[in-house]
Amino acid sequence: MAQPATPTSTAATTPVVQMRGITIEFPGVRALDGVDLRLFPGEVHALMGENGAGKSTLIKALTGVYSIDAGQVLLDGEQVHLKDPGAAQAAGISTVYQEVNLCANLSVAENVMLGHEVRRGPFVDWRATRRAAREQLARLSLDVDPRSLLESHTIAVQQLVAIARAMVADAKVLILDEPTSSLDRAEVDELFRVVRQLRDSGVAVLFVSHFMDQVYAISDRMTVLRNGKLVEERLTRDLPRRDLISLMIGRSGDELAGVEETAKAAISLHEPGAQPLVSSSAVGRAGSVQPFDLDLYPGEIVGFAGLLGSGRTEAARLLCGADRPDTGRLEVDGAPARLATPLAALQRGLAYSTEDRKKEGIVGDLTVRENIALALQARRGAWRPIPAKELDDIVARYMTALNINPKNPNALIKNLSGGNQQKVLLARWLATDPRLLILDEPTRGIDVGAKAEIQKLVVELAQQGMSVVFISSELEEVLRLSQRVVVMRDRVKVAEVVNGDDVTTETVLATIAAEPTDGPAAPHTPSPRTSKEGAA
Amino acid sequence: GGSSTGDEGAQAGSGGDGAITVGYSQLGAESGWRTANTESVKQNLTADKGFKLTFVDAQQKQENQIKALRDFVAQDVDVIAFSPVVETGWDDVLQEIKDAGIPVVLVDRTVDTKVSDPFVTHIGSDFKAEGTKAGDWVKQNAPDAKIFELQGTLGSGAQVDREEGFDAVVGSQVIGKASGNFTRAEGRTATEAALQAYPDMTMIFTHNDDMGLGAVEAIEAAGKKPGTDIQIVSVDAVRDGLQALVDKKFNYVVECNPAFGDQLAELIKKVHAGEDVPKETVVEETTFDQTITQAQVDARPY
Amino acid sequence: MSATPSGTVGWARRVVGHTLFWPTAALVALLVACAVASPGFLDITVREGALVGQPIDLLRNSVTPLLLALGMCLVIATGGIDLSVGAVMAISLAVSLTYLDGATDPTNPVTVATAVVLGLVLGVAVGAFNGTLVTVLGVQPFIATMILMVAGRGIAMLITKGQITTVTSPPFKALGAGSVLGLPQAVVIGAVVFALVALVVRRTALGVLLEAIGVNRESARLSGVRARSTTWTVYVLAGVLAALAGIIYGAPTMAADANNIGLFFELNAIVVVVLGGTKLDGGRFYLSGLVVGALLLTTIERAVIIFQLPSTTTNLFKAAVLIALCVAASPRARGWLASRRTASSGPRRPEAAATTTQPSSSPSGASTASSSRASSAPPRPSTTTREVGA
Amino acid sequence: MKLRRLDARYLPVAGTLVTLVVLLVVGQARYSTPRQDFISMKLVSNLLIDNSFLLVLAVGMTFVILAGGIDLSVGAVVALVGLTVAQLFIAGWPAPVVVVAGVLVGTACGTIIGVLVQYFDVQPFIASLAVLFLARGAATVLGTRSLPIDDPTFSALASWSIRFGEGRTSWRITASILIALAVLAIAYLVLHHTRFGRTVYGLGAADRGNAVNLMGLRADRTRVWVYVISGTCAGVAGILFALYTKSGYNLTGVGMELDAIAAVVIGGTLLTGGYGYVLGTGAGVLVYGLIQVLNSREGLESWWTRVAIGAVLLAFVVLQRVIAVRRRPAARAVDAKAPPAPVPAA
Ligand SMILES: Nc1ncnc2c1ncn2[C@@H]1O[C@H](COP(=O)(O)OP(=O)(O)OP(=O)(O)O)[C@@H](O)[C@H]1O
Ligand SMILES: Nc1ncnc2c1ncn2[C@@H]1O[C@H](COP(=O)(O)OP(=O)(O)OP(=O)(O)O)[C@@H](O)[C@H]1O
Ligand SMILES: [Mg+2]
Ligand SMILES: [Mg+2]
Repeated sequence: MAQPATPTSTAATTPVVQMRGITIEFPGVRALDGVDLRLFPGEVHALMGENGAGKSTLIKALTGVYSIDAGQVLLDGEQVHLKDPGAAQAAGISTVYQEVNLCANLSVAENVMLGHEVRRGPFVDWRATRRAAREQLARLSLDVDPRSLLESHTIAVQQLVAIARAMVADAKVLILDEPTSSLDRAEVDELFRVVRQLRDSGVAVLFVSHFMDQVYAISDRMTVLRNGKLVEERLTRDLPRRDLISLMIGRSGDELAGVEETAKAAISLHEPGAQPLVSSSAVGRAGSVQPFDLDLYPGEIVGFAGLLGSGRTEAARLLCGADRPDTGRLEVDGAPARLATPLAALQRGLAYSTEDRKKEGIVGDLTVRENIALALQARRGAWRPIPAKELDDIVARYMTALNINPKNPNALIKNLSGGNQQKVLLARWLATDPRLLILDEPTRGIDVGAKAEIQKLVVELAQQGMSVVFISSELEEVLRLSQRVVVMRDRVKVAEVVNGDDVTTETVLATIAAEPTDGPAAPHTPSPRTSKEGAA
Repeated sequence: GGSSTGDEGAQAGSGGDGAITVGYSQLGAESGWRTANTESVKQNLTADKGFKLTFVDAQQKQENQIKALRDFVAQDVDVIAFSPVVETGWDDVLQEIKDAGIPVVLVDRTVDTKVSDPFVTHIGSDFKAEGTKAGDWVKQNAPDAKIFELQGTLGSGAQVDREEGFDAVVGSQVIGKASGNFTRAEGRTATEAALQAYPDMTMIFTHNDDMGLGAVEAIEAAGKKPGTDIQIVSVDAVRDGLQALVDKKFNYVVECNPAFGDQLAELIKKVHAGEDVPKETVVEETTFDQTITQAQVDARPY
Repeated sequence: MSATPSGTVGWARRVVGHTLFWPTAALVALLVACAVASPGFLDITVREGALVGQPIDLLRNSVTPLLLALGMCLVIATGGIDLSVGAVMAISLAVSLTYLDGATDPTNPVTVATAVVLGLVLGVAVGAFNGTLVTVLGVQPFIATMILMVAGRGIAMLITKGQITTVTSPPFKALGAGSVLGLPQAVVIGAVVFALVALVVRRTALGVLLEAIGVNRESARLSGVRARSTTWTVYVLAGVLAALAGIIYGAPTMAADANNIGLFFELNAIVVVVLGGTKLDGGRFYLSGLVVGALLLTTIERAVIIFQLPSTTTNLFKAAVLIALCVAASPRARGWLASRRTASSGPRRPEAAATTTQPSSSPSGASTASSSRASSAPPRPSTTTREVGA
Repeated sequence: MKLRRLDARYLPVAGTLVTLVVLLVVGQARYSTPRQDFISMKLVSNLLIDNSFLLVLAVGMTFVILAGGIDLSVGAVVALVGLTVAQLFIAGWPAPVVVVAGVLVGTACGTIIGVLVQYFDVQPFIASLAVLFLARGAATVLGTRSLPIDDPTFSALASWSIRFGEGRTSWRITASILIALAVLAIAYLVLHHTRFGRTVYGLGAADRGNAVNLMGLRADRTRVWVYVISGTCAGVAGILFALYTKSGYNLTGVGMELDAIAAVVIGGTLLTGGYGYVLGTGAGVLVYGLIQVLNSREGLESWWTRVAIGAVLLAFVVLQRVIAVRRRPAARAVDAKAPPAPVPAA
């Protein structure tokens, strides 16, 4: 039964889902243009494409979130009209959408089970429902109290809950739109284990991710989209990485490779005795981060490494006025600074790009142009509007530099694809010409091309003298870019290492895993290994 | 199923210090007239005059008033007085009061109830009579007038009764009506529009002075002379209204006297003492025409 | 849909798709109907150097709702609401008139100016109270401002001691009843204040920052916008404007009727804001729409009398117009309209149909605020992030 | 840990209960006489009788507010229902039919709002405001005079009660109390023990309930239903009000929607939707009623009453905020102790 899809086997069976000539148009954008998609039972099918290629839109077209302008959807060979997500679910299609779309104000159990809850008469049998929820969560090795409110959990847990929800129904088709963007390795492994199980039992899985490793690890077949059009459908094993990338971006993928090697070498460590731009001594905040020391120098990239929830975000927020520290001393340019608000930080040239772009980043109902201008304008104050001409230039410059799509500065940012939203946020901060740029998960949900572009940009900025803090859950990325790496565990800064050839993912993970503190705080670490070198 | 398991044992005359405890539920504070009335009641039911007054303003809500009355029963006051927001809907609470053996004095308006002997006595103005008085004056002095009627808040007692009383006499002469909600500003806007909509109007009957004063504004703004080009007949006789009469901007004002607190105090004393009182006590009210003098106006307390 | 609609059709669609199309159409229709029902309705004549006539009355009566709606609109833009404006009208008038009443010479311009300033200061105080509750304590705006909506009239009654204070002071009266350059003074004041606020909001970056706060407060804050102080200021501004509206509204009659002045005007103000095309959720706001909205509201109320309908039907009439406008402006109705016109291409979904009211030829060309609004996301999958002060 | 988290969720309601107790204690201390305690079954029964319609309105409002909407029409609907009932009785219809027709009038009003909100994308505030005008207007057209209701069946229902105790301390349970409590109980069951109820909460989540739709639940229908429920509750409240006053009157219930909203908020429900308990609403109504009782006992000037209600509202809201602010770091701390990453299930 556990056979990967082969051309012969799939030709024999009919696809569970067949989408033909799907076209969807939004005001000013044709998001999908005659796209075909086939999903066969018992395969994991990866949907690939750059940011804004139309992956999420295709998924939403299938599940009835958007109605289709042209084209057909066939389930088991029969044409169907799925008018809303409920209908799709009823037809056996379970979906995890890109942004976590659950009700934060309901309990975990409710989020997992609602729609499939155990009932006694007209009433929900909560006890049984909670038990069922716990079982579902256990399949993903997630042990949280089903009664607790969803919002009390981290994004990662919420994402796992969303996945658990999708797996409650005995679905024929499971759709996962970037399910792993907030997960760490161990969690991804858990997820893949379950996905393989499902596949082997005949479920068709549609998987979207920008992580190439994951895609190659899990998928049997791929469909590649570019600019809303179908490029190709191929078996994964017949499509080498490099070819896939060229299919996605429409040009040769070689140019992307360059960054990876050059990045680390391009920048040197700060001179000993140099004046730090920002210096924190014992800055901390009760209940969020233990006091930590850190110096940030111009022209240097500092990476933050740690597991999810290790306190990287919270530490960064203390450095830029987003949260107020309650202990310690912060110095900017050697002088004590009280950063009461983000504005105070911004005025000193410290910028922070948040990890939660939907809640704390984008201003959805405003245009791309206004979103780019926001921080710059805020710094100038309400009374000194940026002259239209100047703003046009800035907007045009960054939209080109970051390749923001669609190329319409007057599009509402909420209508952009996730990756493009991220780029707009980056543009917002770059427009303020900061001296320190803290990037919290800037590459989350960003396609390979854009990721490389952003990394390249970060290196360039540092070369021009900007101080950069780079926080990412992708350890490789952190190590590739940064000159120094701050390692965090359980809201404590446990180490600070100078990056070099001896520093690898393994050594950093070892540092994280070293001498776990007592109690349940021992984080689940991937393949625990003995630490070769202790925390520095 | 009736609810009249009476507790007849409830008695009167309980106040230890001899003061009569009175629960008074005023219907609201919606107009100058009403506040003057409240003032008068409070000035006459004071401790030195032998009363202990609990005064509750119902803010023009019947439910508030019912609550207040219930609460008076719970407090076991000696006498309950109230001016009802509406006529109907008092059966239950009046029955309760009756069961508790507390005498009721109705103020201002009367009630329409199935309870037998719901109240001991009623004191107040007769809104309908006010409308009739205004109508009579019109019939005699301006039988050809084409009348526009400025109504008070639709559904309020004063509006319903004054309109009924007035229309009964000269209803055929009324060419249009609009509500000004008893306020000057809305009286003005309504008149502005009416001047356009009813170009042949020669008289305005307004349900209170405030709206009449607003109408004066509108008429003057339209380049006409209030009192001459367009006559104004009003009800209330607050000082500003009478001043307009002196200034010949109003033509006739029917008084609606709010200052009957002294009469009320007397009544309550008698009721409490168990004396016989007439079922109806009509407040003395007059009418004014343009023969009024400035001195009379200046003497007006409200 | 790929075919470019011909020039005139595209233009017509853009007009119909404009947020102000339906309110304006309703206004014009009502005015015309009034003129038919009562000939001479639209006449304006000159008397004693001042313009008079029903249109002028309408303008003058629109000033109060306009001023209230102006403040309300900005508050709504920040994602809030101000229910206290009606009560503020009553308080400010009570303060001004009580002061005048106690003054030795109520006709003295200085005294009058002091009275007005006192009233406005009260507006500031109330606004500051609301703003503080909302921004510092984080109370939900609806409740925060409901406190003064309930208590405000009580406070006004305390000031007037429950009486309807009346004063005679020609200079004060002139604020609402006099005329300047042939126009009612109230209209001139209203126009000047409106222009001033509109200028400040739209010529500076304040407007966009307000919108940013209204759409996503936390994003705005993290981007360096002074979300708190800006929001606070807006409540203060709404308070001042309400106070001014109260003074202008009460000036012609000079009676501080604490119970009735401005009763339910907060609802009127909100209706004006909505008629003007601004959503109650915060974010995008349209000041020009307020003028249309205020005029429309005033005209509706007047039309009932002009049509010689009984007063009992005023509310029904209002409801009918309001519901008709809301339905006409809804994406669904626009979809129906568009699908009838483009019957051949026949878009099935309302979302897509709404699309066709846009000229699809130039995605970047249609860059006016309103058209980008019209082109906003389909209703169902909209992903507004809304931060409310809770 | 579980307990602490549960506590945090119930804190606003706990605040309401504390307020209730404080008010009762104050009342007991100030207004008890040797003859009679302030706190008594009579007080409770009076509170319930006097506020039964408000309770029903507030319950309906809780649905709407939980779903992230608002319904301003309910006060006007109460008036319309009252007049409809009165007119139908005058027209000689039998009592059961009239009562059902009255409730259905409310249902119809709610349905209009729901359809406007869900299918025409009108904002709840405006949709319900339009229906407010509609209902008030229709009531005014039905009559500006207060109409008495003297149908014998209806009167019998109005005066039906079970009495307890004798004389001064006697108290009773009336039909309106039973109806109001039944509505509350049904609402509780529906909100907390059915899929529909949880969907209502989901609609109030951030993103205007978009998530509910993506979760495959019936967001559209539920949203309409919420207003239908609120309208129906307003219909029931209209009947209760008619039972209370045995009359119909067009100016009934002016501003009653604000009373209902205030009661819901005092009961700990967040106006932005998604958080709250309908039982809290019950407590909120009692607090609201008690404030009025205390005010009238104190014999304050009417304007003081308003100021006092404002002040209590203020105090309550501030209290709620203080609790909420204190709660947030606690929640984070709780989470800190939970393992952030999965631990294999045993
Ligand atoms: N509601 C909408 N209104 C207008 N345009 C939209 C809307 N939703 C998506 N689009 C546009 O459709 C295109 C495809 O977006 P989609 O979200 O499907 O991309 P994606 O492939 O999922 O990208 P990512 O990898 O960044 O998630 C984008 O250009 C986007 O701007
Ligand atoms: N809103 C919140 N409510 C409760 N706890 C929170 C919240 N936000 C963060 N935390 C907790 O604070 C801890 C630190 O979170 P933080 O976001 O700083 O970690 P991180 O290393 O940046 O991880 P991530 O990659 O998830 O952002 C986490 O354990 C998390 O449980
Ligand atoms: Mg996507
Ligand atoms: Mg983080």
